[in-house]
Formats: sequence, C-alpha cells, structure tokens
Amino acid sequence: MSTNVLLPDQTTARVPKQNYITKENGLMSWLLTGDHKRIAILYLISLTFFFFIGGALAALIRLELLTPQSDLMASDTYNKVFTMHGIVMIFFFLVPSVPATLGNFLIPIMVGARDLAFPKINLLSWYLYMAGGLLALYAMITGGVDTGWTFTTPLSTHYVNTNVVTTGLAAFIAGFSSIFTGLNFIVTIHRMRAPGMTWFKLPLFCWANYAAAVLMVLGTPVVAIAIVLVALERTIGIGVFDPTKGGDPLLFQHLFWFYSHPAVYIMILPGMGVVSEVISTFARKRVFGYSAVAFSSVAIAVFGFFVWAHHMFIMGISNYAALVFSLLTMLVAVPSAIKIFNWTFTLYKGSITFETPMLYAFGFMGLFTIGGLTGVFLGVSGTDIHLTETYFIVAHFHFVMVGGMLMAFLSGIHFWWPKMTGRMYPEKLSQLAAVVTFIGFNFTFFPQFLLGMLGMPRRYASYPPEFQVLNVFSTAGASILGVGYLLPVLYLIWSLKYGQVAGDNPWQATGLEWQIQSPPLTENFTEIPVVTQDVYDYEWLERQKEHEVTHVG
Amino acid sequence: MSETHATHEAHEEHIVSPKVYALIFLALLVGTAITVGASYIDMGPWNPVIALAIAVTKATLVVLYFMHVKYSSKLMKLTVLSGVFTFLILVGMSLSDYISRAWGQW
Amino acid sequence: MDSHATAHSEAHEHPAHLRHHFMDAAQQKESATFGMWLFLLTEIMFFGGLFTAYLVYRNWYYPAFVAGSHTLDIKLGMFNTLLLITSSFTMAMGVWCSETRRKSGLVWSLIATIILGIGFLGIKTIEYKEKFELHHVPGTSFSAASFVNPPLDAQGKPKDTPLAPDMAIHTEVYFSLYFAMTGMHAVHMILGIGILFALLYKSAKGQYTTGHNTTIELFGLYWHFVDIVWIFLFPLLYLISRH
Amino acid sequence: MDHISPVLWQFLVKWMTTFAIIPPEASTIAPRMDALLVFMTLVSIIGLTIVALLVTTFSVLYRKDRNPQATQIEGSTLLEATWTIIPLGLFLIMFVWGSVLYFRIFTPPANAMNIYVVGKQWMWKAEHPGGQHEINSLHVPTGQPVQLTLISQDVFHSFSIPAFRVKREAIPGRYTTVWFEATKTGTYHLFCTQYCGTAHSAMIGEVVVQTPEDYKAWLASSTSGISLAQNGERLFSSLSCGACHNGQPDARGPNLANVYGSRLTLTTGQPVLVDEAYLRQAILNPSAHITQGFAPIMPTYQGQISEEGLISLVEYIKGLNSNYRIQQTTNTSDLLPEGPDKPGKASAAQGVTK
Repeated sequence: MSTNVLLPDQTTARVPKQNYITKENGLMSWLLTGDHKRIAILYLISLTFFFFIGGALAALIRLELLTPQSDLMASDTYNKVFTMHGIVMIFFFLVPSVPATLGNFLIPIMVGARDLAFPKINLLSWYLYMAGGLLALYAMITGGVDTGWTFTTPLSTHYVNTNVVTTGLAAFIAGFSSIFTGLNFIVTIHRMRAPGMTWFKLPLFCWANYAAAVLMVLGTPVVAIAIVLVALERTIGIGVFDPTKGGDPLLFQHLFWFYSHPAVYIMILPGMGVVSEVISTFARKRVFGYSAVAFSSVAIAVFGFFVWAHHMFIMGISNYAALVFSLLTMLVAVPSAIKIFNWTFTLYKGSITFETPMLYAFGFMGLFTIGGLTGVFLGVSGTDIHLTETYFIVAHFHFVMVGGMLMAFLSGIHFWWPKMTGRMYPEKLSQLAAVVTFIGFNFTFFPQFLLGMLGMPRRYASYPPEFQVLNVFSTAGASILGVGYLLPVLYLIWSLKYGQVAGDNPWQATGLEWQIQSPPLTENFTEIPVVTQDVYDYEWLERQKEHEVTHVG
Repeated sequence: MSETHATHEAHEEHIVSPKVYALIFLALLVGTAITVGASYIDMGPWNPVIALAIAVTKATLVVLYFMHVKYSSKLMKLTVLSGVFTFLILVGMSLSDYISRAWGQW
Repeated sequence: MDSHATAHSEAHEHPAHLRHHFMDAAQQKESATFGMWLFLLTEIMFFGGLFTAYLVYRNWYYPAFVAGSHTLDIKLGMFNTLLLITSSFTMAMGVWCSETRRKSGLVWSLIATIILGIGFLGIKTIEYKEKFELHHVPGTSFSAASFVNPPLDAQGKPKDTPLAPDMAIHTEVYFSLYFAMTGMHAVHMILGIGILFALLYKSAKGQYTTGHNTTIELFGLYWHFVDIVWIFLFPLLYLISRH
Repeated sequence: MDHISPVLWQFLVKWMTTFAIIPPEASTIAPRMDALLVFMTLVSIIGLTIVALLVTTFSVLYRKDRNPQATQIEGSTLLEATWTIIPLGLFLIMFVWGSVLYFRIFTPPANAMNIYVVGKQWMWKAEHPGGQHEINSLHVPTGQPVQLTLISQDVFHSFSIPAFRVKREAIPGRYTTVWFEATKTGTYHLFCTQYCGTAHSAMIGEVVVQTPEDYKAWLASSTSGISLAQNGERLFSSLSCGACHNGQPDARGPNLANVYGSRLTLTTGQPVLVDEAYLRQAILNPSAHITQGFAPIMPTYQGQISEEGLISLVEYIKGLNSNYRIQQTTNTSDLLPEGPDKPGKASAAQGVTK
C-alpha cells in the first residue's frame, strides 16, 4: 500500500541540533520553563503517569467483576477503587489530555505565535495540575474516598467517613489548572494570531480547542463552588445541601452537572479537532465544509451549557424541566452528527493513505458514532428511565471518552510525534497497536451495552450470576485493551533514540507547524510568518515544494 | 488598512478623567442611598425588583467607567456580555426546574 | 470582529517589560486585559453558584430569610458599602495616577484603598463576632431560638415577628448562605489587600508610573469586581423586607 | 412496533429475551419501552452502517494507489443541510416518543394501589396499605396498577425493576412516585441503582409478581395485624392531632375529612393540591402550609415521627371520609385493633378520597 510519508534521506539526515529540547539542559530548565512546548512535554509525561494509575484501577475493577461475588475486594475497597478510577481519569487525564499536551504544543504554532499569551500562567497550570494530582493520590493512599467521582450529597457530606475534603480540594485545584489553560488558549487565539491568519484560516484543531476552552473558563468555577460548599458542609456543617436542615440535595446536582456535563465536551471537542487535522492530512484534502465543522464545535460548546439536567431525569426534577432539557439534548446531538458526516465526506475523492494516526481516527469515528448515538438513548427522557444508572451508561461514556477521546489522543500523539521529537515512531508496530486497541476496546465495552439493557446497575461490587458471561467477555477484552495501550508507550520511548529522522514535514501536511523544523526552535518561528495561503491548502503546499525544487535546482 | 487603523484606535490609551470617576462615585453613593431608602417603603413584590435594578445599574456603571469597558474594544464588551449570559443560563435554567416543580404533583 | 493580528510590529526598540513572544506593547496589554476579564468571568460563575442557591432558598423559605436578614445591622452594612465604593473610587484614581505618571498620587491612592479595605474587613469581623455570640453561625452551635422567641425591645414588645419553629430552623440555610457568600467575598478582599501591599511596595519604588502600568490596571479590574459582588450582596442579604 | 404487527413483535421479544438482550417484559410499560428502544436501535444501526459503508467505500475507491491526486472540494450546503435536518428530525421523533413514555411512567393512574417504599442504607422497606411490611422484596399482583411512593431516610437511592422498565430515585426529604402494572407472574430483580455507599451492591431484592388471588393470600398470611391507616390512627391519637383537627366548626385546625385530593388555598394565597407529598410537608413544616382562615399555631413534628410513622399518618388522613371517625379517634385514647384491612378495601378507600 502506498504511503504519504516523505522522510529525508536517512543516511545524511540529522535531527536539528538547535531546538527547544536542546536549548537548555538540566531539570530546573524544565521545571521553570516558560516554553509552551516544554510545558506540553511535562504534561504529557505526567498525564501518562496518571493514565496508567487510572488504568491499573480499571484493571482491578474488571478483575473484581470477573466473578459475581465480591471476592477479590470487599465492596468497600471496590467503591474506593472505582471512585479513584473516575477521579483520576476525568480530572487528571481526560480533561487536560489533548488541550494540555497537544493544544499547548500546537496552538501557538498553528496561529503563528512564539508562545501562548501567558507562559507563566501556563507553567502555573501544570504545577496546579501536579499539586491536585498528587493530593488526589495522597488521599487515595491515606484511606481513599468512596463517594463516586460525582461527590453526590448527602452521601458525600454526611454518610461517608473517607477523604472527601482532600479529594474535593484536589479536584478544585485541578479545576483551576484547567481554567488557566483555557484562559490562555482563548487569549492566544484571539490576540496572538500571525498577520494574515484570519479566523477562517485557523486549523479546525484551534476551533475545537477554543470551544473547549470557553467551556473550561465558564463551567469549571461552578463545580468549584459546589465542591467548596460540600467541603464546608462536611467540616463546619453549613446547611446548603442538607435535607435535614431544609437544603435541597438536588441543587448540588444542578451545580455539579452544570460543569460536569459541559466537561464531557471539554474532553471530546479537542479530540474532534485532532481528527479533523488527521483526516484532512491523510486524505490530502480540505475538510469537507470547513465552516460547518468549525461552527459545530462552537454550537456544541454553547448548547453544552443548556442540557445538564438530563443527568437528573429520574432524580426528582420536575417533569416539565425534563421535557425542556431532553429537547435541548436532542439539539446538541446534531452538531456531532454534522461532524461525523463531514469527516466522512472529506474522504470522498481524496487520496487516502492509512498511517497509524489515520487508523486511530477511523477508530474514533466508529466508536464515537456508537457513543454518540447511545447518548441519544440516554437523552430521550423515556428510555433514560430504563437505561440510566446501569452499565449502558458506563458503556456509553466509555465509548465516547475512551473510544472517542483516547483514540483521538493517540491519533494526535502519533501524528505530531515527529514534530515533537523529530523522529518517527515504528509504523508497522503502531498500526498493530491501533488495531489491537480497537478490537480490545469493543470486546471490553460492547458487552456492557447488553448488560445495561438487561438492567445491571453500575458501581456494583457483586452482581447476580446471570450477568457473568458478559462480564467475563468484558474483562477479557480489557486485557487486550491493556496491551493496546502499553505498546505505544514502549515503542514511542524506543523511537526517541532509534526512530527514523522525520524531517520538517513527514506527512506533507499544510499546517503552520509543519512548515518549521522538527523539533521546533524555542521561539517557534525565526520570523513571524505572514499567512497568505488558505487552511488545508494542499495546492499551495505543492507549489511551495515546486518552488523549493526550482530554487535548489 | 482600515482594519489596522481601527485596532490602533482601540489601543489608544483612553485615560478617563478624575472628573468622570468622581461623578460615577457620586452616582454610586446616591444609588446606595436609594437602595436603602427604597427598602423601607413597602412596594410588595417590587421591592426586590427595585433593589436588583439599582444594583444592576450600579454594577453597570462600575463596569463601564471604573473598569473602562466603555472605552474598550468590542471583544471586551462581548466578553463581559457572554459572562453575564452564562450566569443567567445557570440561574435561569436551574430555577426553571424549581419553579415548575411547584406546578404539578411532580 | 477582531483584526488585531494584522497590527504589525514595526521596527521599534523593545522596552524591558515587553515579553519576547508579543509583537508590541499594545498587543501585550490587550492580551493581559483580555485574560484578566476571562478570569473575572470565572469569578462571576463562581459566585453564580452561590446566587443560584440563594434564589432557590429565598423562594422556599422567605420568612426565614426575612427574619435572618433583620438580624443584620443595616447601618454597618451600609457603611461597609460606602467603604467599598470609596475604595473602588480610590483604586480608580490610583489607575489614573499611574496612567498620568503621578507617583505620589498612586502611592496615596493605594494606601487609601488598603485602609478602606481593611476597614471593611474590620467591620465584617464585628458583624461575624456578633453572629457567633448569638449562635447564628451554622453548624453545631447554631440555635434558632432567637427567631422563635425574638428578644424584646425596651417596650417589652418582640423586636421582630416570631417564626414558627419549623420555619425558624430554616434560618440556618439563610446564615449558611450569608456566611458562604460574604465569606467568599471576604476571602477575595483579603487576597486583594495582600496584593495591594505588594503593589504599594513596588509603586513606592517608582514602578507603574513609567508608562507601563498594566499590573495596576489589572488589579483595578479585580478590585472593582469585588466591589460589584458586594453591590449585589448588600441588598440581597441585608435589605430583605425592611419596611 | 407492537401496534403494527403483534405477531412479529412477539417473535422479536421472544428472541431478544431468549438471547438475553433484554430482560423479560413483565409490565404494561415494558413493551412500550422496548418498542422505542428497538426503533432507536434500528435507527442507530442504520446510521452507523451508513457511516461505516461510506468510510469503507471511500477508503477503497479513493486510496492513494487508485486515486493518486485528491480533488479539492469546498463542501456542499445541500448535503450538509441534509445531514443536519434528517438526524434532527429523527432525534425529534425520539424526543416526542420518549417524552410521552416518560410522562406515562411518572404519572400514576387514579385507580392505582399505593405501596410505600422507604430506602435506607442498605435495604428497601416496602409498606403495603394493609400494614404488611417487607424488606428487600416487593409483592405485587398482576393486572392492577401499582403506584410506588418512594422516600429515602438518608442518601439518594434508586428503585429499579428492569423487568418492568421502571426506575425512580428515592430522595431524602421528599416523596417521589412511579407506577407500573405487572403482567406476568414470576420473580424479578430489584436493584438499587443509585450509588449509596459501602453496601450499595447488596441493596438488591426481588419483586414477586403474583396472580391477584395469590397476592391476596400472601397479604393475609403476612399481615402484621394492623394496617397503615390503623397505625396512623394510633399516632393521630397519641400525638393529639385531634385536639385541633377535630372537625368541629370552631376547630383550631382545618377539617381533615376528605381533604386528600382536594384543592386548598394557603394563607399566602397559593392554591395547592393535597397529595401525599403535601400532607407529609404539612406535618413536618406546618407554618409554610397554613390553610387560609387558620392561625399558624401547629407545632412541627420534625424529628418526632419516623418516615414509617409519617406514611401511616398520611395513609390515615387519606382514608378519612367523615368527621365521625376523627371524633371516635379523639374520644378513644386506647384503640382496639381491628381485623386486617382487605386489599380490596384499601384500594377502594383510595378511590373514595376524591
């Protein structure tokens, strides 16, 4: 099969001596850096660390569910394990995943700037992230927390005896980290674009991250105050959510989901941005309906704020409110459908190659479509009654978050790996990993849809024996999935030293980031570019190449 | 080129004179006095409405003059408005549940 | 809508305060102000959660909110409002002084702002102390007794309409919100005063009056925002049904 | 779906239950829920197939080997409008269908028999009107609409019966309701689906659906000797409710006979419908629920009555249809337990309250 990759002659090619990695040496030069690319690397390393902690917890969950009895762990331990799995994966992996690594690395370069608007705040956000993450781990080691990641009152305020306040504080701190990241992105995209870089010349990755950043900035503080009130209720006993004092526990749910529903868009939107870039590059074609895809990101962000109460359909909100929130939920499903079809038609009359990032992107499209469509099952208030709080919902959000977001993340990591490190990953091995991940994923989570249909409740340490067959399938799949996730870590580290030299533009992509050396210089551009070409302008790229050839020739 | 020119104008340091500040300060003082005064008059359901209307007016004055939004770019104005908008979504959509709970047996 | 990026950097010398990744000082300043505003949006939403809770419970437990509100000293509240508005004014004057490069004016404005801010917190402390003495602080020591049997005034008449016990216990919700809202506001004030001291120190050394006054302006935005929060808190907490 | 071809539908359901794709259908709601689920699944599969087919076809047709040069296309407003409007239309159909179902599940019919369910960490306690209590199990008859009135004593719980396709959260401090009409006898799962702490996964039980005759027999065999209303009557007396609510013209409290199901006006001028939730609130927070024309003198009973006691009182007041009964209660401080209420009588009493 032919490929799109164009590498320099390996006998003579070298990774440029001058780049952001070699600029300075020593640990302090990393820990005190203001360089968005170095901060992205810091994030990448720490995110991977937290991902594998969350993954280990997931493995424990799946092992426990291998048998109907709670025999591997007591239900108490199991509760702590799934709570920490949720908290680590959501607050310390999914929310920051693409924005904090790829976004940090690429957004300034994509808009043609030397750095994000506020480098120090960017660094601060990493420190906050680490502080939050380590605090959460500390809470886990010193007794854990068993409220579920949703901190539902009055369970979290009065009925558990675990480290709720510490974990809440960890989530609070991590929240500020994500606020600062979002704030930085918005200002950078508004204010730091290179001459000629108009809004409609921005790569879709920027649009998607911009939309996610808006959600981060406007949503996160609401969950912050909700957590503060929970902490105050636990420590000094104020009575805002306490039903015995006249408070309404549902109010906590309102405040919590006001952030936590948009949070799923914070998690998925940047992934959609990655997929737009990857599909365009490997189809060698402009994204079909660029502005529709761009605006659908914004639409998801805006509508995302109107739908939170669909998490509470059976929790005692008024039926009329359920009606309204259900209708609005249907509306937010449409932009996602638009994106899927636009990506599909980007392939039409393209010139498609199937490198690893593209395989992951295909995986994303398939799994996200399933995840999105099953989301409609839960957004329709009637079917929600049967399916909510069961394994159906677990399967649904894992299809979106793991099948969607993690696929997109891996796609993006592979796609920009040559840019970040100057070296290629091993292609065949990584294609294998992509396929293994896809198969393992479906094995793990598809049975959970059936379990949910049958009514198996989530967060159960033990379950009726008739559900065992499907649970065994799921656990077996999880072990395949584990291999799929471990492989990239190994070969990506290997490639740091032994990978082929990538050159500036191995994929022959059009983004500004591909027109500079890899790895980039600390200041990104020797001279701020003046953007004349259109976005995803492959003809312009061809002309550039011809121009270079005639120049050299 | 006109675009460039427009942005340059936005960057022109607009220094608000102390006179304007003093005027706004006075208005805020008067506003406070009216709020307190109005709270002693029985206007039924209009009391909180009046109090909030005055508070909104005072806040708007602070935002426009003390915080220079009146002299800032369109982007800043939109930013402030989007913040207020999201705030209203939070309050309004939450209250929609609480208000409609009282309608029926649900 | 926004064409800033086309503003090209011409050949001009870079002042010391211009960070390398900005094209010119104007871009840097615009970015900083915009960033500060975005931060203030997060603050709006942060307090937004509290305001939502307030509105819900005010509708549910109106008599308890009235009674709770009546225990607050309207004079102290109003005086505090005046202090805060004045401090906003002095802060605005500070910004003006730094724009027009008046060093001593800036220093004195900051000092005035600090004094007014501390004055506000002092009065708040007096109010909090009274709440402690009356057992109106939510938690284990809370007692709604004074709402069921209001203290008598000089004529031997109850100072306020007595509440039924079941409604009286809901005053705890009012005071929970009172302490959460004013407490969060006070935390913002304390942080602000801390920063003010740092700014005072630096401006006494001559910074911010050399043409680069972004820091002062940004802090001004923050301080005015804290003022705005109080502008809403005052009528909502102190002035419920005072007639 | 089940309206179009009952035979086909039965075949489909049989197939799906045999292969354990759906739980057994044991209530009148279940086929309606499944019809919508099948419709949505079909739409989803078709949508997914379209996307998958297109991606595969394009990948084959336009792979680089076959098509070395891409043709640049801006987009197509017409196409984009198509895949905006068609999904939107489908989603709206699902929304309307789903909402109808939602309102049906959460709107109990007037003739439903009421069973109270109290959730606490970590068990379900069901209280039948006749005074039968059960823990972690629920006996219901077929062919009779059953309304569950749920409340929690501590944290959120969720009462889920997959075979009936109904689920409702039990909330601390407030009644919620759900209803079903069982159609098939058998034993089905009962789950708590809202995470509620350590032994969440042990908060399961069974729903036993019996024929009306078997159910009657079960009621008779598991009676505690005193019905909910009788227990409520005892409480009414021991709490001296009758001192004010005595039904006399000069009574200090409003007359409670036939109050259930009526519309009252409060002193605030607000009209209210007297239902279980209102009665419960009026006992716990009387001052906010003063009927027009009465003084706010009723003390609160918060902390003095358990949720079970409240249920009994509510059930007693619901059944009150004459002042004579109250006066009897007031006069006799020490009540002789009567024979167990027959279920038929209990449900008849509910009908009378209108």
